[in-house]
Amino acid sequence: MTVALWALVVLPAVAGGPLLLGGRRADRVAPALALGVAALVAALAVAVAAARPAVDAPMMAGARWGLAVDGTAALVVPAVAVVALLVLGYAAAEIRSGRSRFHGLMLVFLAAVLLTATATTLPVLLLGWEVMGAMSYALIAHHWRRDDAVAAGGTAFLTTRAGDLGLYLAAGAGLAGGTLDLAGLAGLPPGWRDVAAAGVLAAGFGKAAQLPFSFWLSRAMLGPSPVSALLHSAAMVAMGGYLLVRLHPLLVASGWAVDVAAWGGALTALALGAVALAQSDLKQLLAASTSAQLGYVVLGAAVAPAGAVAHLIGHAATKALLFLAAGAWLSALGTRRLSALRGAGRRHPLVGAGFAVGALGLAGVPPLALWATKDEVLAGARERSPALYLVGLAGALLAALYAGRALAVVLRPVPPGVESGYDTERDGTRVVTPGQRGPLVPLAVGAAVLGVLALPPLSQAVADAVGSGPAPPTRIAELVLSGLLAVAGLTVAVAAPARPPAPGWARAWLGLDLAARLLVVRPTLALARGLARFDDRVLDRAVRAVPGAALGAARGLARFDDAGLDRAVGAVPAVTRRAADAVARLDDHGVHALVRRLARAARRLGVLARRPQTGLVHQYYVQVVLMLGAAVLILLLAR
Amino acid sequence: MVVVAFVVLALVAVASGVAVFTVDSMARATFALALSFVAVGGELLLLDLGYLGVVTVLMMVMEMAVMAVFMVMFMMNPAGLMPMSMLHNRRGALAVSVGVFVVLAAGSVLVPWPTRRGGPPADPTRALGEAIMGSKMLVMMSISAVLFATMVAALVLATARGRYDRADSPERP
Amino acid sequence: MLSLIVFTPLAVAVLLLCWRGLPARAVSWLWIAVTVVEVVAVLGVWWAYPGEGFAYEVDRPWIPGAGAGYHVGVDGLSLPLLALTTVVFAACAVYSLRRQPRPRQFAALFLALQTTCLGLFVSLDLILFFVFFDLSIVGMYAVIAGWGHGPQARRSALTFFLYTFLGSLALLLGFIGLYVAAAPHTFDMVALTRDPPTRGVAGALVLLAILLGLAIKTPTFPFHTWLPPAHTDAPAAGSAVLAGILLKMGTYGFVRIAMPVLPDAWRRHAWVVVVVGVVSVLYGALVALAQRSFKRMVAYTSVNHMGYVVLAVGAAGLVAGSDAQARAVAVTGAVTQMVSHGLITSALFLLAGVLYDRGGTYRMDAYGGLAGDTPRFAALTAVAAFASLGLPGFSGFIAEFQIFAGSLGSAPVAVAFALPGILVTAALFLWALHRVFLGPARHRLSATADVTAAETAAVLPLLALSLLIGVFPRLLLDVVEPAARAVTELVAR
Amino acid sequence: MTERPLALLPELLLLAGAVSTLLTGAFLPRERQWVARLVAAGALLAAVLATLPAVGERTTVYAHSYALDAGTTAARLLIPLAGLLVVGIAAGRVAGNRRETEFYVLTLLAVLGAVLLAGASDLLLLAVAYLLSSVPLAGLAGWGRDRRGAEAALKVYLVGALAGVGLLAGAALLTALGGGASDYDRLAAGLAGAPSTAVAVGVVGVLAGLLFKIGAVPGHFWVPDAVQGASIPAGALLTTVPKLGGLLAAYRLFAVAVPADVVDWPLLVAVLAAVTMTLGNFAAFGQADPRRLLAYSTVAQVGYLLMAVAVAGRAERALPALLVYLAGYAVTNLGAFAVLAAEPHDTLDDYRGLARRRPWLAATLVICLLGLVGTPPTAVFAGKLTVFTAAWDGGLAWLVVVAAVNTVASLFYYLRWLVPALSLPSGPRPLRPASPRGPRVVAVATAVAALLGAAGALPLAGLVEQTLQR
Amino acid sequence: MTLPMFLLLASALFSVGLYGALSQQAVVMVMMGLELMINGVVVAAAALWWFLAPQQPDGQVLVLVVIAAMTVEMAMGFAVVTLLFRSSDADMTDMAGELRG
Repeated sequence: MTVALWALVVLPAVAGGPLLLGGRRADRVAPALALGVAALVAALAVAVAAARPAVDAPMMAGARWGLAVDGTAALVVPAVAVVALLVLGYAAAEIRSGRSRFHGLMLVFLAAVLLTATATTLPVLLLGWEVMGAMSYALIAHHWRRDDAVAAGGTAFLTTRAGDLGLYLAAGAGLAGGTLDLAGLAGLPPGWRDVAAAGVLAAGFGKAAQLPFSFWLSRAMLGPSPVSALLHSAAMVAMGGYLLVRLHPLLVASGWAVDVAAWGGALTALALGAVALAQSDLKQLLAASTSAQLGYVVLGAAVAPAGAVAHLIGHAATKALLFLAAGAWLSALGTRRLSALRGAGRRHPLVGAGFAVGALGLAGVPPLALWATKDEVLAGARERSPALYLVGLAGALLAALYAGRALAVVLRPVPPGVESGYDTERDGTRVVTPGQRGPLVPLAVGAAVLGVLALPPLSQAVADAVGSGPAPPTRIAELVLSGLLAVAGLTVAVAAPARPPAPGWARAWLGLDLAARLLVVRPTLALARGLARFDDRVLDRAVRAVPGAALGAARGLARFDDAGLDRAVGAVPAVTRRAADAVARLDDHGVHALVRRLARAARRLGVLARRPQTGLVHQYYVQVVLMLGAAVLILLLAR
Repeated sequence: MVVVAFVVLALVAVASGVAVFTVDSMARATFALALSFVAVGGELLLLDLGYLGVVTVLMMVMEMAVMAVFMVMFMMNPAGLMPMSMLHNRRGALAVSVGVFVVLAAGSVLVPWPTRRGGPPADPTRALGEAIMGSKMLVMMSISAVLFATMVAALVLATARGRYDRADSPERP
Repeated sequence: MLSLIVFTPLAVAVLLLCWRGLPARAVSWLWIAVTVVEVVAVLGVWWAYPGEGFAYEVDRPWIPGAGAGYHVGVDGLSLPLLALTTVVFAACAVYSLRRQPRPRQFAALFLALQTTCLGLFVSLDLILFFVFFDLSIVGMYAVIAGWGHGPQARRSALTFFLYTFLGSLALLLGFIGLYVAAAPHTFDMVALTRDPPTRGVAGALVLLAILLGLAIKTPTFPFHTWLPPAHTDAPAAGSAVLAGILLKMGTYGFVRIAMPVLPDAWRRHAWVVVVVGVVSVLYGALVALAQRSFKRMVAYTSVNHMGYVVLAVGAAGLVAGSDAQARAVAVTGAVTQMVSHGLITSALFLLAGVLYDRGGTYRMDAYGGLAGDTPRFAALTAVAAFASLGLPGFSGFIAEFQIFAGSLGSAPVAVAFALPGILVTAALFLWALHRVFLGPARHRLSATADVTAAETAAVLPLLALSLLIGVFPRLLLDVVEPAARAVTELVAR
Repeated sequence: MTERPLALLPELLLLAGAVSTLLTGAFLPRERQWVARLVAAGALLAAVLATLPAVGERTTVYAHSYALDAGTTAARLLIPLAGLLVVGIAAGRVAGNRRETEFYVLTLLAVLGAVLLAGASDLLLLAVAYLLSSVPLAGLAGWGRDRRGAEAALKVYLVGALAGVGLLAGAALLTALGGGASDYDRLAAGLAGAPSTAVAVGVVGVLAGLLFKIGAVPGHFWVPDAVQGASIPAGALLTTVPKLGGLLAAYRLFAVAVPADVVDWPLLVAVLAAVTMTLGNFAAFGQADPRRLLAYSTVAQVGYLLMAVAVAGRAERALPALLVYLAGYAVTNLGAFAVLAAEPHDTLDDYRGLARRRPWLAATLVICLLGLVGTPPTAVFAGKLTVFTAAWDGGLAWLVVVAAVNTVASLFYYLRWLVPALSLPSGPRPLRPASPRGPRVVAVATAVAALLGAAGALPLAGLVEQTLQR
Repeated sequence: MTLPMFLLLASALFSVGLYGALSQQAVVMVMMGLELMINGVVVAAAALWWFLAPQQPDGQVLVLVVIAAMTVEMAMGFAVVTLLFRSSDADMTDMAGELRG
């Protein structure tokens, strides 16, 4: 079994690496290979989930290369693996350009996710964690000829890495505190424990696109749909929440971290829900809702780990489904704009049906998955504080509203002349291939039934697996309430013909992107340029000033053994003056090569030092006598 | 009596020394220098260094003769009899040399010279001879080497034509 | 054995110089052969290395008048750098299969340079160390002045020479100070390490001199101004060696001489080192971010990466209130970083050479969308760039992780300040990749512009090694960790 | 008093060599004076060989007026060898000249004078040796008998005469103050209680003469002019042989005769060293004529050498350091002059493309100039290292710092010569100017010696060690 | 008749000679200056021997050496002057200022 665990991580990596570098030659075989590996990985995932092996090998002082499948992982790993398999199946049908690169990246990414999910020590976790970020960069920038896509990838990588710095901090704290094991972090001495908790929070929020990091997810939507479906719904962002779930003990141990996580999640659910409601672009809407739903996961990680895991899995299925549906339309109709997607559901019924299931689930309509899972999280929230609960409920209502809105758009009859709005992104093929349709079905099923994870009797099993004590008893009343809320919101959204008010701040993702630009990027670049200028001018000049000083000294020297006493008298002021304006001249001249400076200064020194050598013997005589006199003076004074 | 002699000779020596650089003809300067040397020789005699005194006088007189001839041969103004003054940096030189004199004089007066050890030998000249033949033998041998070297070097520098030259043979670098 | 490894290249160099008629191809192949043999030999040494303490020691009197001896040996600190040296020089040899002007002299010079580098890393005598230190400067000067491109290669070379020569003399002063302070007088590192000679102010002054010399060579802020011009005008192989090996001489000096021989001065002034390190990290990263020339950018990232090393060794000196293991990890990270930076930056400079060779300029805005025409070149550069920005899976990550994790305990604030460095590094490399390789094609290179087999053969092994270390760090750490622990204990005494 | 004529066998051989060379030359036709050259070389070689049995002696002869110890032994080995190299350099330049024989004779005498200078442990002998080594210098300087040669001779002579007066006056004063004894051993005893003011004047007087010999400030004025004006072989001799003798003499004087507690001569010498090296280095900047450049570089080198004298008797390694440096300096400096003699040019730029024309010569130049900088592993590096160490050990750390800074500065002007020599010829490839073989051989030989210096310093240092231990 | 008296005389001669050496242009005159200085040295040496250590003969020998030195200097001086005069037809130090800097 340990072999299976190693294979789980290594297999996709070694399969992906060659594909990645394979170039055009590998394009043909890439999809098939990728699918095969993904299938194998899925099987392995199920197997290890059952057997829960743990392996480790020496890595570095104070940290071992440890992998293990604990209860949480046993739930998440298979889910991720399966979703990945389905998404790859879809991608095989959709992706046309740079196939080997794409599939290679996907496989390496898969390996990284599984590594992250099974890591037991911080270095290993960080390893998978950062590779995920890099892969997301490469995948978002899949269409590398497009500057905006590349820039978007960069934003995603840098933003998430900014959060990752937290993990480095945590690692430092762990080592200073004596352990790098994830399990041991909760037991760190207080000071280091808080540092670790803060770092973990930062990392989790960054990856999970929680406030204030959410904006990168919006720009990430420039990537291909399968990427959005896997990275930005099921796998990568989910890992942010997953990390917090795994480190629930640490959060609890440090006290304050729990509140930060809970409120951060709840507020994200609320704010990004509003953002989603305001979007006019389907993928953007879905992205915002991803942040919002992950908000529940993070909230759950703080207050109800079991619920969080359940919600995470349910959301993975649901959101993958929705993204794939949106992707299908994008490739068929060439647009993502809601206004242009009117009736898309009727034009492609199966896709429409799948989308409907997903949207209803997103809205939290019973008995679909997210209804129950979200409710378990909310139950945990209510136990912590009513305010938290209310905020969560409001978020749920918003979810119902935007889900309903999307649903209403795609399901209503095809209006005439809608074609005019097609092909805004690319030239649509007008057909959805079977390969694209196929994966939707199992995902839809998953989105429909996974709610059982949050309902008795399974909920208790999940709770045991996650090891967060007994699951809070779910009250029927709340289930009904949230269900009614969802239905109400849905009906309102569907009934309301006009698009809801969309304030600018919401449409622009709370202006987070702009804020980051103004507050971080610009100043950094300005500072960099300033420093570069400083480096070219000031430092060199400082170096160049040295000859200037030496010049002064040498003038003094030359004066000293210069012929004639009268001159020697007037030397001192002259020396200082000349040295001064020498340095001044050095400054005036602006940027020059250091060596030319040195050379010139040296030559001046040379001239000065050569002045005594007048070639006239009698002047030599005078100097000799004077210097010998000076020598006697030295001897007399030195006694 | 002796003191008087000393003072007289000293005055002569210094005065003629000054004269060397004040008289307006090189020939006279030469003779002034010779006079100064003679005076010094006299001073040595006062310290009953008979031998050394005589040697000094003879040497110097001879040299002065050579120098006189020499100037007749080479100087700008043959016989060096016409008035001339070839000075430079006079003020500087004066300042320096006066300074040096003050320092030396002050030193020679103020320095607490050690006390005399033992008395003079009965016959200083004899002592000198023994020293030359004895402890200072190496010095004398070296002096002979010096004289040899001087001959060679002076010949190399002074004689226009080497052993091999007929008048027409060209210089070779 | 070591002496053989060290002086074989020199012997071949002399042979090459004397052998007028040798055709260019033969020269290149001979050169490659020698370097490869060196790699194999060092691998053999590595394989036979007991794992603790000094091995292959040779100690002969050399200049009794000066109390200097010919004392060489390897331990866990020098062995990795020794291997690195051979690998990088082999890569340069392969890379130089592309025609160089005056190939015979070029090869000879590089072989001689290799001898100086190898010798420096094995020498256990201060004077021997200094000799090789100084000769490496002379050799590199000749490389830049003789084969540099660009109008002011001469000038840059002179700057480099004068500046680093100044550093080496400061170093010499420090060594003499040690010698005089030691009783009995000796230049032997091992003896000096056994009982550190100086204490108090004298120790501080000696340390100052040594630090100055090493800091100029490393280089750290603010002594780095010689680096960018030297790199910009040096030939690709020269830059690779300069950045890959010569810079390590400075940092190696920290762990080999400054820390073990002057422990208490080091402890007392470690905070200065830490501050210098942090400033170098941030400063190097930010200035690199603002560069327009690819090669200058890489040069400044060297300042940044060396900054991490300095930070780590400094933090290892802050003994109070931090546990030994963490400090050992920091030192391990420092050594790992030396190796990693040597591999990755050499690769980057060789690739920069390819860029210049094809496009005739280092200005990044002159290119764009190259990935279309030269996919292999783009792929190699991308891998190198990600390795350099510390992506896990490559050696850089192992190094930086250990440095940060190890240093945080003793210098939390400093590390907190230094951490953004890796973010800036990431930003500047992504930006550079974007400007040069991605986006719409702005610069059309000839169809044959992609990397040649030779160039690939030169660059790929370096990156492969980096990957290997990144995935299986034990290969390296097994050797480094004991030595690092030893150094930590020496400092802490 | 110990009369051991054979104790001075090397010196006697030199003198006899001078005489017999002169006589041989007198009977030779102009074109066959190489025989005289052989005689001279033979005499020098004989002197070296005659020294070997005496290695390790520690005694004084002729009533303490001449010391036989490590210093003298080294002088007896080094100086004749240097003379031999000079003869080699001269071979190509002066062959067939009508005064060729005289050149060798004067060389021999200069060598003899330098050796006596180094060995003298008696103020009188010091004065005579001073004369003996000054007179041939003037002769050699003016040997070419051209306008510049005459000026060179004039300057050597006049400055030397003034310094000589100082030396004589100082000798008189010290002898009297030392209780009338002029040999160092009794002098040291006598000076212990003497009035230090007078002693100071005396010391400075004697020092004036020695400073002229070694060409250190303030006695350095003749060096550049003489080296530029005299013929190249003469220049090589002027900058090497007397320095060797003079520095050893100064070392002996201070180490044995003058107690440091009467007058603080270490400080004085240190200051002189600092001034000398600084002046030499700075003045060497921007010299266009390689001869002047070398001349100033020798001044700077003497500055470094004086560091060892400054710590005479206070750092136990001072003497070995001085000897190692002297050996390295002599070899390296003569090597540079040999290159000059092999391909004489009036400006540095004329050496452009030397690497193409004569690679071996260029290599020699590189080795010798870098050696003068003090780049390892050359002989001068070994010397510098030991001298710096000794100086620091003797408590003159500040001086070591000054010297280090100076070294960096010196690099600059040496490179000014190297860069054109190594760079490609700008114009059409110039034809190789004819170049005599002698200097080239010497050049390469010295280059090898200078390069292996660090290792080659080993036997010499070892020798010093054992002689000191006896 | 005391030592200081002799030393004063010596100083006077020495200084006068120095003045000459410094101020004269003609090489021969400069030589005369040097002669005069040596002259002073002779006086000083003799007096120092007589008044401080008459038992040691070294002082006397020194005087002898000084005289010999004086002679040698003279001879060399004449030779140099001859050479100078022959080669560049000059007898002034200032005329030989070609080598400088």
